[in-house]
Amino acid sequence: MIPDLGKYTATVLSAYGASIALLILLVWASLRASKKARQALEKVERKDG
Amino acid sequence: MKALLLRDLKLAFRSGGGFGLGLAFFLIVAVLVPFGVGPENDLLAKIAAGVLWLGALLACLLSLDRIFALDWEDGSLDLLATSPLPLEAVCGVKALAHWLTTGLPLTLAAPVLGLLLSLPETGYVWLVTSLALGTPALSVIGCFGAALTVGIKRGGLLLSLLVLPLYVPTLIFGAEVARRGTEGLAVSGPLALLAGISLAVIAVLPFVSALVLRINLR
Amino acid sequence: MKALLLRDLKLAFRSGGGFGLGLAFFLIVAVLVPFGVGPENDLLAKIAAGVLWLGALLACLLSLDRIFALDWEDGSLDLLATSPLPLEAVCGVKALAHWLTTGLPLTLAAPVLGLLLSLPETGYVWLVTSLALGTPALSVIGCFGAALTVGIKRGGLLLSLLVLPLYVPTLIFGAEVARRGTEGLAVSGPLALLAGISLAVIAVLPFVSALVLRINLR
Amino acid sequence: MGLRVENLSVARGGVPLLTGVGFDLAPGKALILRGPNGSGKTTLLRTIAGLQPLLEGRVHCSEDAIAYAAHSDGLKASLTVAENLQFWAEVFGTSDIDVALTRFDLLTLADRPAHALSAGQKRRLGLARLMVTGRPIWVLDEPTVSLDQASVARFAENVKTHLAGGGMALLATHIDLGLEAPVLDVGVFKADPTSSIGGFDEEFL
Amino acid sequence: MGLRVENLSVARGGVPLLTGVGFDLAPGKALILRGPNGSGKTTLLRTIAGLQPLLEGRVHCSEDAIAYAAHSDGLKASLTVAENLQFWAEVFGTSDIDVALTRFDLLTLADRPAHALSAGQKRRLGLARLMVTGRPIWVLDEPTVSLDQASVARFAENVKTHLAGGGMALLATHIDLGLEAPVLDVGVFKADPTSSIGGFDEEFL
Amino acid sequence: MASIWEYANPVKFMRLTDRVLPVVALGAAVCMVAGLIWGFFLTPDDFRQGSTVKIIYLHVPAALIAINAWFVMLVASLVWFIRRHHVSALVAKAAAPVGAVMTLIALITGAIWGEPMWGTWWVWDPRLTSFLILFLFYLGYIALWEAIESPDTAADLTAVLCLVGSVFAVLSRYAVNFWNQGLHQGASVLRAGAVTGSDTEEKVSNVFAVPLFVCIAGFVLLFLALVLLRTRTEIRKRRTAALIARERLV
Ligand code: HEM
Ligand SMILES: Nc1ncnc2c1ncn2[C@@H]1O[C@H](COP(=O)(O)OP(=O)(O)OP(=O)(O)O)[C@@H](O)[C@H]1O
Ligand SMILES: Nc1ncnc2c1ncn2[C@@H]1O[C@H](COP(=O)(O)OP(=O)(O)OP(=O)(O)O)[C@@H](O)[C@H]1O
Ligand SMILES: [Mg+2]
Ligand SMILES: [Mg+2]
Repeated sequence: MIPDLGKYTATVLSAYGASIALLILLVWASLRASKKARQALEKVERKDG
Repeated sequence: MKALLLRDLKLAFRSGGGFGLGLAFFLIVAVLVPFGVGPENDLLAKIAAGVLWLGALLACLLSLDRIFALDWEDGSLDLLATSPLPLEAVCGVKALAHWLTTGLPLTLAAPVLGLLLSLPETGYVWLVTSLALGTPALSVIGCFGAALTVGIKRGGLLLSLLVLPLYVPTLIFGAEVARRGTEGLAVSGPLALLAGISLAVIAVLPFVSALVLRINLR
Repeated sequence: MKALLLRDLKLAFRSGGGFGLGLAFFLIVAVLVPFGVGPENDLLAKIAAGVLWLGALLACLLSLDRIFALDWEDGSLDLLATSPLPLEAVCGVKALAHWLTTGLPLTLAAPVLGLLLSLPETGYVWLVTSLALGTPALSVIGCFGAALTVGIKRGGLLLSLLVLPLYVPTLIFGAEVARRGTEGLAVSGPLALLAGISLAVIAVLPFVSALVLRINLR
Repeated sequence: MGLRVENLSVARGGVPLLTGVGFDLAPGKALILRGPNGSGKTTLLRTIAGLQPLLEGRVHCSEDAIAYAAHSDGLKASLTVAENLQFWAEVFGTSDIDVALTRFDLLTLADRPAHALSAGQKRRLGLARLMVTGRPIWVLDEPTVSLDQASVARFAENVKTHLAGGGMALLATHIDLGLEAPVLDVGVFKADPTSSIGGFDEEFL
Repeated sequence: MGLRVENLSVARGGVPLLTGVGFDLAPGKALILRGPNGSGKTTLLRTIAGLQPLLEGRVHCSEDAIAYAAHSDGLKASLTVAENLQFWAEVFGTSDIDVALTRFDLLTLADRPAHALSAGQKRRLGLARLMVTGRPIWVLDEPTVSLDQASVARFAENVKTHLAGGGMALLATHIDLGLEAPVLDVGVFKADPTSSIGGFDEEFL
Repeated sequence: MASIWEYANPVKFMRLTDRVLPVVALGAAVCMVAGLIWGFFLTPDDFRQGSTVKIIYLHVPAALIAINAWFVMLVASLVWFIRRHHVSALVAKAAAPVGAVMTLIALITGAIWGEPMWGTWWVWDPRLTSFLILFLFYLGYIALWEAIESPDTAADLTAVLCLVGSVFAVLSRYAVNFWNQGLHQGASVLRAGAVTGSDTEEKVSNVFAVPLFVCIAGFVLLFLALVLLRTRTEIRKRRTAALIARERLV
């Protein structure tokens, strides 16, 4: 299913792999931080009434 | 002792200090070298191993004064000295914390910087091995230097001056391992000496540091 | 202002700080380089100019955190800020004091260390010229970095991280002058650029530093 | 001209601490600030000295009239007592340090480096700095910390002399200074948490 | 066992300050040291705590019995109040910091980083550390600096509780602590400059 | 029409982005997936570079964002300086890590690409070098934000650093150019000729260009989405801190 990349298979795949991994890491970290911040805020707001 | 180690690690992470920044300094030295000596890859390849060792050494050196100075300034060191922890353990733990926050990350980052300086492929494994063996010695020796200069306001540069000559043997053997490894020569000789230095230093110096610290505290 | 300059110089001399030790660090870096990269004279001659520039830069860098941190810690900076001295003058004077205690001695010592690294004869005059022109920029830029990180406990390494990218243009042109001079090529281009950077930076940055300091003090 | 504070609000770390602080300090007068730990005395004094921004209100006083002395004394450990004072004298454009040395009983210590002083001696030196500033308004944060009784009395004497010469003094303290001066309890200005002068982070509320 | 000091001579910077200091501190008792600035109280306390060598005489007390609190509190600015205390508790092998927090009224500040405390709050934290050391002899150098009256009273309460539990306290101070305890004036032990216990440089005299 | 500055108010900003963010995020996801799949699976190999040409779909957009994220920070810092809108300071803070990661991606893909093309992972080519310096600027900027406690002070200081840093970044660019003339491709994708196809010499053929533009759109949208998300996070953190502070007073 992966197209034939010729002798550069490793090169191209590692480039895609590394970049996509970094992008996913960034998105995941952003989402997690967002969730944490939202929960912390909700907790404080609930206490505040 | 565990408490002290954890606290030191926590402080290193939290105060935007130790950890990331030692690494950053290492990175920056590696980046600046080509600006100094010029961009030719051949020349860079030749000096890469040595320069990386030097960079690691300097990065270590820069973070040495955190080992005791902060605790001295805010009075914690006096309090630690009157606590049930033996000062030898304090020195050992402090050196360990220093290694964990500088030596270890430097060792792990070295291959990436090797890339930047076009280190030949044969060199990577020896560069990392020599750093892994050598940086603990750098931390322990540095801890001794820090103990010597504790109490001297802004002793940072004096500390460098005292410690650098002590670093020479480690540097010589460490860089030799990396250099010979890069050129494909036999490395067992300097490697054994490097390991020997590290072991000896780890076994002995914490006690000396504790002694020095005790003198400094009174 | 004169009082501040004299005090800073006095402190640098007396507390075993700035002056001698910046120099010593420079010396030690120059001495360690052959241990790192190996002792071949040809190789050393090629990298000598660049390495000396790098060493000077690092020696400068290491002493940057003294510029404001000490005054901040003991409360003098607050008192200076409420004194009749304008903060711009304080920043300028501090940068000047830093240059007098590091940049100037480094420039004067460079030829001696050139000897150690077998710098070719043609290189000396250009090395000294480029350092004389470049180190003031290093001090002024460093002073800006120090103002940014004042108040951050043990901000030394953060300071390095912030300042080093700012040092890149100065380093490139300075080392280029020294390198080209060594090889007997024309140097007027980079020399003019180096002087330009120094002048621009000296004219503008003290004001920015004062602004930053004011932000930090409140 | 004196010092007039009107409707001042101060904050620390984004938290409003005091609101509506107002007082007048005429030449020759002193005012003592009191209040429990953490009530905001230090913050108020720093704001008046211009070391931090205020939230609201105004501080009227002529420029360069205030000499501020904080918890820390700004001494250089490696300079001698006389050199430390001399430096500040030059910065403030005055020149005579002998009066200050005499008044704070530092003559015998004049050639001692500051790191070899005891806690109280350091404090005396820090206070002596005020006299060489030549400024009329002294803003002092717990000036008598670490001082023994004789030194406290001497300090009170010096403040009185300063006042007699038309100076002013604003002092925060927990202990008795032996000064006859009106006392202002900062507790009454405690900021109302629900008030809208939310300081820095108001927009986020 | 208590603390017994016999014929002690102490020096600072090579200069003998006090000679012939002697006193006994039995369990449950406190002793207050007084003396003008620079008379050597800090030096004496540091010597007793084992932080500097003595010239002459002896200090009898069981090992690891002394908890020392100096002018500076040994706080880490970036750790919270609770983390600071917890660290010392672990170092001294005790574990419960809640009592200390409660007694020094720090519960509401427990999660605040130490750099965001006021001077008095920092001091309270420094004193709370004593309680987690679990040690019987408290050696305190000007413990109530920067504390307001309520906090001084609370501190005195805590010292009394400590004494009631068989503890001891040796305090140097210039101000009234509200403690009923004998006072020792260190002035009477002032070293005679011509005496021969010249300490460090004796040989050169 | 209401002034755009209205949205500098955190509450209004939250309300607006509540609606905008999902749309942007969806667009980003669609474009990224479409562009990368198109580029990876459906484009032919280049006759000179072989299949490595596929790396362009990551490398070029990442490089573009890396530079433009710094511009965003610069503008946001200026707005904060001049108009003191907190949201713009937070936008600058939020954009930095995204820019840093994009720089890293450009560096990594470039290095991987360089190995077969130039026979080495890294050369001190001016463009590469200035990217490395840009990365250092990002690191310093982020570290400074992290190191300062008071958010107001941090915003001011990082804004100054961003301004001064920009000047020095441009200066470095020239210095580096002076120091070493390079191997790297000139910018041809964005040259008008490339788009219109009139510049036959250097144009990137349309087979590559169209998916590349989809990828660029995807990266831009992703950048926007991440910055909005992170700004919202920062605003919430600030609100939490403000509420806790208020509570402490009671
Ligand atoms: C590690 C190193 C590299 C870095 C930091 C880097 C950085 C950049 C940057 C900043 C751009 C600018 C985009 C623009 O201006 O439009 C770019 C474009 C580009 N790079 Fe790289 N690059 C690197 C390595 C490589 C390598 C090894 C190749 C392949 C041979 C390559 C091929 C390209 C191409 C084809 C473009 C598009 C140029 C255009 O047509 O606009 N890069 N790169
Ligand atoms: N960075 C900060 N963030 C939040 N609150 C802070 C910060 N710094 C200080 N505070 C709080 O602000 C309050 C005022 O502190 P301030 O130093 O002005 O008090 P003070 O009246 O001088 O007290 P003291 O008598 O103990 O010196 C204290 O409650 C303190 O905990
Ligand atoms: N390095 C030194 N060399 C010489 N004398 C010193 C040195 N350090 C301190 N002294 C002197 O030793 C004396 C005792 O100091 P110490 O700190 O013990 O006094 P103290 O009783 O604690 O005073 P205070 O009440 O002011 O804290 C002081 O007169 C001081 O000036
Ligand atoms: Mg206070
Ligand atoms: Mg004392």
